[in-house]
Amino acid sequence: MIKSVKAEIVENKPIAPEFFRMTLKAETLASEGLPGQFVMVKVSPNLEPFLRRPISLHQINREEATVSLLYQVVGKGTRLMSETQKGKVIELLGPLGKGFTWSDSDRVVALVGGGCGTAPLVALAHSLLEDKKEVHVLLGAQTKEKLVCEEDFISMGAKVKVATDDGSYGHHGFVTDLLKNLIHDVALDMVYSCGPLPMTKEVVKLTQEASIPCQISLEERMGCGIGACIGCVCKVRTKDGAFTYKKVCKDGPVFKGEEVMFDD
Amino acid sequence: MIKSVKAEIVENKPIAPEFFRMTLKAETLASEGLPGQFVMVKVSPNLEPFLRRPISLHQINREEATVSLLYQVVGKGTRLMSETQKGKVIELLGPLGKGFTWSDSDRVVALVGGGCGTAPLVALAHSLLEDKKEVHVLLGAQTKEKLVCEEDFISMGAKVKVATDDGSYGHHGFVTDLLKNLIHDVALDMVYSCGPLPMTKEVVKLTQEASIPCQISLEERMGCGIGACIGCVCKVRTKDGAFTYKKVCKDGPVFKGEEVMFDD
Amino acid sequence: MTNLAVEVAGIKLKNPVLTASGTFGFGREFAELYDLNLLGGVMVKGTTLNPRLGNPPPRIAETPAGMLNSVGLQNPGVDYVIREEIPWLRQFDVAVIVNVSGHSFDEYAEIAARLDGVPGVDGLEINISCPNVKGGGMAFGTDPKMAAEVIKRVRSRTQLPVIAKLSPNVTDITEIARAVEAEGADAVSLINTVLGMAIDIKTRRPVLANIVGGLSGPAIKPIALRMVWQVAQTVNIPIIGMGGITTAEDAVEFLLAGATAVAIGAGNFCNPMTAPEVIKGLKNWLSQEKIDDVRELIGGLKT
Amino acid sequence: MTNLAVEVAGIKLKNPVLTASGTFGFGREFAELYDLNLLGGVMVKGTTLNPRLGNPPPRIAETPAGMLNSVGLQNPGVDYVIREEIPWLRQFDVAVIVNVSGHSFDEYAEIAARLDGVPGVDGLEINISCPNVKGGGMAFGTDPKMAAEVIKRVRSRTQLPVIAKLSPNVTDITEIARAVEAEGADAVSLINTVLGMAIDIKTRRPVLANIVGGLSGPAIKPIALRMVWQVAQTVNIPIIGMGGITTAEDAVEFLLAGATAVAIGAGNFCNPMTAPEVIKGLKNWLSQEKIDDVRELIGGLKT
Ligand SMILES: Cc1cc2nc3c(=O)[nH]c(=O)nc-3n(C[C@H](O)[C@H](O)[C@H](O)COP(=O)(O)OP(=O)(O)OC[C@H]3O[C@@H](n4cnc5c(N)ncnc54)[C@H](O)[C@@H]3O)c2cc1C
Ligand SMILES: Cc1cc2nc3c(=O)[nH]c(=O)nc-3n(C[C@H](O)[C@H](O)[C@H](O)COP(=O)(O)OP(=O)(O)OC[C@H]3O[C@@H](n4cnc5c(N)ncnc54)[C@H](O)[C@@H]3O)c2cc1C
Ligand SMILES: Cc1cc2nc3c(=O)[nH]c(=O)nc-3n(C[C@H](O)[C@H](O)[C@H](O)COP(=O)(O)O)c2cc1C
Ligand SMILES: Cc1cc2nc3c(=O)[nH]c(=O)nc-3n(C[C@H](O)[C@H](O)[C@H](O)COP(=O)(O)O)c2cc1C
Ligand code: FES
Ligand code: FES
Repeated sequence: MIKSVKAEIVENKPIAPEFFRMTLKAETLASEGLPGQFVMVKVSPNLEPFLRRPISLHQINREEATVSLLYQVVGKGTRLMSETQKGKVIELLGPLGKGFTWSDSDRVVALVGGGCGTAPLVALAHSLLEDKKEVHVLLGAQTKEKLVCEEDFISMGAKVKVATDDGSYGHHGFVTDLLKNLIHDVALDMVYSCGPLPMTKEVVKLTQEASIPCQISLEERMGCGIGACIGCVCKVRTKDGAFTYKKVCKDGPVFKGEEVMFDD
Repeated sequence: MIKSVKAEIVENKPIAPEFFRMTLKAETLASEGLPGQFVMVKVSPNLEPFLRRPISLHQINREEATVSLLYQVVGKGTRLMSETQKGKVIELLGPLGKGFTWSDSDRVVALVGGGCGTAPLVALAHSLLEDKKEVHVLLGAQTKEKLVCEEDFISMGAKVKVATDDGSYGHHGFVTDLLKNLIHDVALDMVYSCGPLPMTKEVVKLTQEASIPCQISLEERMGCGIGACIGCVCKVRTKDGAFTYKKVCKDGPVFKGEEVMFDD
Repeated sequence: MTNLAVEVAGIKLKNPVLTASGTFGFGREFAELYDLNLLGGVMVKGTTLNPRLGNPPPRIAETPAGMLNSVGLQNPGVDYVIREEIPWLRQFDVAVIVNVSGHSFDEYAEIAARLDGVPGVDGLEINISCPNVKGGGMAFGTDPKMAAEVIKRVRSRTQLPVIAKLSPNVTDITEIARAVEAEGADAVSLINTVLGMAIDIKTRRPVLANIVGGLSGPAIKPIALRMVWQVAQTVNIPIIGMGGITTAEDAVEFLLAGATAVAIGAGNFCNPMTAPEVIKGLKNWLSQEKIDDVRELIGGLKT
Repeated sequence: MTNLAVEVAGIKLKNPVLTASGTFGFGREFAELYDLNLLGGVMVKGTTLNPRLGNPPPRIAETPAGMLNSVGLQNPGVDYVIREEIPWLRQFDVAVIVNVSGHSFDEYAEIAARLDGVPGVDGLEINISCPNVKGGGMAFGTDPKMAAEVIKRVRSRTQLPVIAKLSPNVTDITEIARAVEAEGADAVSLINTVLGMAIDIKTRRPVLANIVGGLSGPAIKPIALRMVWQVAQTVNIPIIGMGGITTAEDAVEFLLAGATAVAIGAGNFCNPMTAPEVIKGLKNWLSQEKIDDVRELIGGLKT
């Protein structure tokens, strides 16, 4: 059930260069939110900027009735978020969209995260580990200092590997190199992916080659965030080989790897 | 010399319901600003609201290199000003316009202020008293609690009388009633006025009847505040009995009472 | 008791606040957020004869105090709307106005005919102003002769109230308004979006895949208000005003300018509770101003 | 060294940033704030044959991310401008473009003739788009025949570069652009303000005494960009782009859309240092992007 909520900021602080974590007191989001779902955040009390910003649920803490958002400051909306003080009340809409799914038969899974795409994987890993899956986490970052959440995954009990573009930490290269190796080494039942588009495409390619099902979380510019404006579509294959447009906000943001059609 | 200045807020606090006083560290404004001049205040770091707000210099403290603004919260611009924290740096343009003037021969003067029009009269009274004038101050307010600056005038050594619309303090009625009496009782060399338009018109009428020169400070909606857009005009009589438009921001905001033409 | 009810083109609205076409889907999503019975009316997504895919993404760009969209009329087609959406909307006590978009005179007429007599449809809003479809849409709304012809054809195929939705992308909107009035439009709604563009300087590409899109939101409110006022001076049929409304005060401005009702478009995005908040705010404002009938405001601008 | 210099209609600009007519007076006020030599050019206030009083106040209204003005061409007349303002502006090494406004074909032609050969005048911007004067102004710019006629008459009376300033309040701006190009306009500038309105609900009156006014500022940037892009696809003469520019990034968007130079209008009000900051920002952005000539950007949009 989507709700328009006002939530107090319990904490909002930098965790790496450009990256902030904001924790909010928000009962319905904490009790109803699922990994892979997101919220639309009103980043300013006035008309500028005009639209809300979609941000994934990063941590869902039912006991404390809080959720956290992990966001990268890339423009004025996220900058305004980063400047909002603890104690302030902000408006959110959520939980939105369809999150990641898993079944009892999935036993060994891999989570592939790039940049701020790592955010929703933390909530996902948490749930998967609660369900006693074997969770491999592959993280990509530009450079060591922009790597986020490694500790979170490790302390939960996930098996973490890291790649950095500049080689400052872990594997020197792409996170998808790690996935290639992992597919080779371990029999995976499912791969979950969230990150920049080139990474997502490569994950889809690798998993398809290996015939492993995969779920990808997509991003698109959003108007409403709830499925009303049809602003945020992605191309999805239809049976007849053609395509249709599905709403990232409502039919996604998580899609099956094989259904999405990427333009090149 | 007009300057674009960034000034730190030294203090910003409520002094009466709806009224705030903001003190700014601003060397050039403090050293060059004159009573009756104003500044254009950028009330928000982004585009909303778009225009700056004209606010009069309320106190000019050369020694401490500060100026104060006294403003009433009437809309979103002034609300944003009131929410800006001490320590923040805001952008201002000033000092702007032509202020109040006086000559050696003016010995006994009256200052008539209504509502937030009282603001610039504090700086004016200060200068006039330094110049050893006998200063009568007549203040009008809706109600006792919205009366501002009475103490400031008294402690400077001005003779203060008050009128409130609801009779909760001082004379029950208009501040212009007090002016009528003062004109009757004291030989005034000059009357200075700043307040709502109906008050200003009445001050002009009373002083003209008594042949006392008068200076009035006008308000108009402003674009640039410096004379470039010709957005802020008022009607001024020309010799041939017709009128021309003068700029409130540059030719004013202080005008001679007799030169301004009011539409009814 | 303050009266909020108004009537537009024979359609009774319990209050003058509707939701604008294309910003509210068919109401299902917002029904999760608040009771649709609160609304004066719902103007559903632009509906074409056959299903349409719309334009490629990105379809949304944010602009100062507004947004661009180039959705391009993605919709499931009129038959689906009649079968699946209208029956669902009927459960609410709210006026349902179907936004009709076409590529040809015949298409407009055919859609109107199919919707005629469908239970739960209270009126048709004829979208002759969509800037987001090539070779059609807006072209109908920028030429008075073509606009008149669309309304004439639609008029002859339906008993339903016909509301012509006007484009702001014209030299003289009153000319178009007069033309559609002459052909029997029962009301006009305005404005549709203003054609605009945004560029991503990093990629040196337009932000929208469609290059241009329709500007909406508070940025266009002054344009919309001016056009509502101009049209109100010109025609005798009622006006549904829209363009940048986000508050009750905005709605009052449109009513004073001459609108009988107003619609909330992009305002539904910046705050999904905008429509009910505008209705509540309007009620409060009226009672605070001691006005006991909202209709007193309509065209009440003193000039 | 990054090259910032461009040429528009034969006028050499040391950088592509000008100040827009009506927002900068004749430069005197801003000269107190910064060195006018920094600018590429100054487009002075709309100048008529005789002095004009303009419209009654209030003339300014704030709107979301923008403003309305209804100044209505208050100016001291062309002879005063030639005698008092141009000689003062000549002290700066900056292109001076005089904005010419008229009520009749003859008035436009006569002003152009008087300015012809005046030392210090580098070009004429023919304002056929002022929305704030009745029975004239915008009417010339919304009809291609009248627009062409104004340019033709002006062209025959001056050797100076002629820049036609186009109105956005038209169905098809490319039609007007083609018409003025055909009559010998050396460049076009666009956009002038968009006709708009604001209402004070407390008094139930329009905020502006003139009822309607011209909308400018960031709110109209998407409209301006779209029009610059459309016109750039249509004509072969250079474009001076304007409408809502407040940052170097905005300026780059206009250049990519096809403008050879840009002008800052209402942006001068929200921050009086906008023009020099845009110039500095542009320089920094170019060197950061390793572009050594600003002209590489012009029309560089990839579609
Ligand atoms: C379902 C979903 C979940 C997301 N979750 C997260 C998250 O958990 N953490 C996080 O840091 N970011 C997340 N994002 C991306 C985030 O929404 C954008 O970074 C943010 O909206 C940018 O706003 P801004 O005002 O700071 O930047 P802007 O100034 O608007 O733009 C800066 C850059 O961000 C890009 N951008 C703008 N809007 C979007 C958008 N809707 N989607 C993708 N890119 C955009 C633009 O292309 C531009 O290059 C998510 C996006 C979606 C669609
Ligand atoms: C030269 C000058 C000096 C001023 N000095 C002071 C001062 O010292 N203290 C103070 O409290 N106020 C002063 N004002 C008035 C002040 O500028 C306005 O109250 C302020 O701009 C309102 O901004 P806002 O966003 O809060 O209100 P808005 O939401 O913009 O408007 C709220 C109300 O204020 C009125 N208003 C808006 N702009 C102006 C304006 N430029 N002039 C007059 N009324 C306006 C509107 O009509 C409206 O009813 C001065 C005005 C001028 C022209
Ligand atoms: C995302 C989006 C989709 C729209 N789709 C339609 C449509 O299908 N048919 C139509 O007539 N108008 C459509 N419009 C225009 C709106 O109904 C409205 O006329 C316009 O947005 C101005 O109002 P606003 O500023 O409140 O949004 C759409 C607007 C938006 C923002
Ligand atoms: C207060 C004001 C006065 C203006 N006067 C003129 C004018 O005299 N002649 C003219 O051609 N344009 C005039 N304009 C239009 C601007 O030059 C410019 O085309 C328009 O404002 C769009 O740019 P902007 O959004 O950067 O302001 C005026 C604009 C403003 C805001
Ligand atoms: S953002 Fe509106 S449908 Fe997805
Ligand atoms: S505000 Fe621009 S001239 Fe006065």
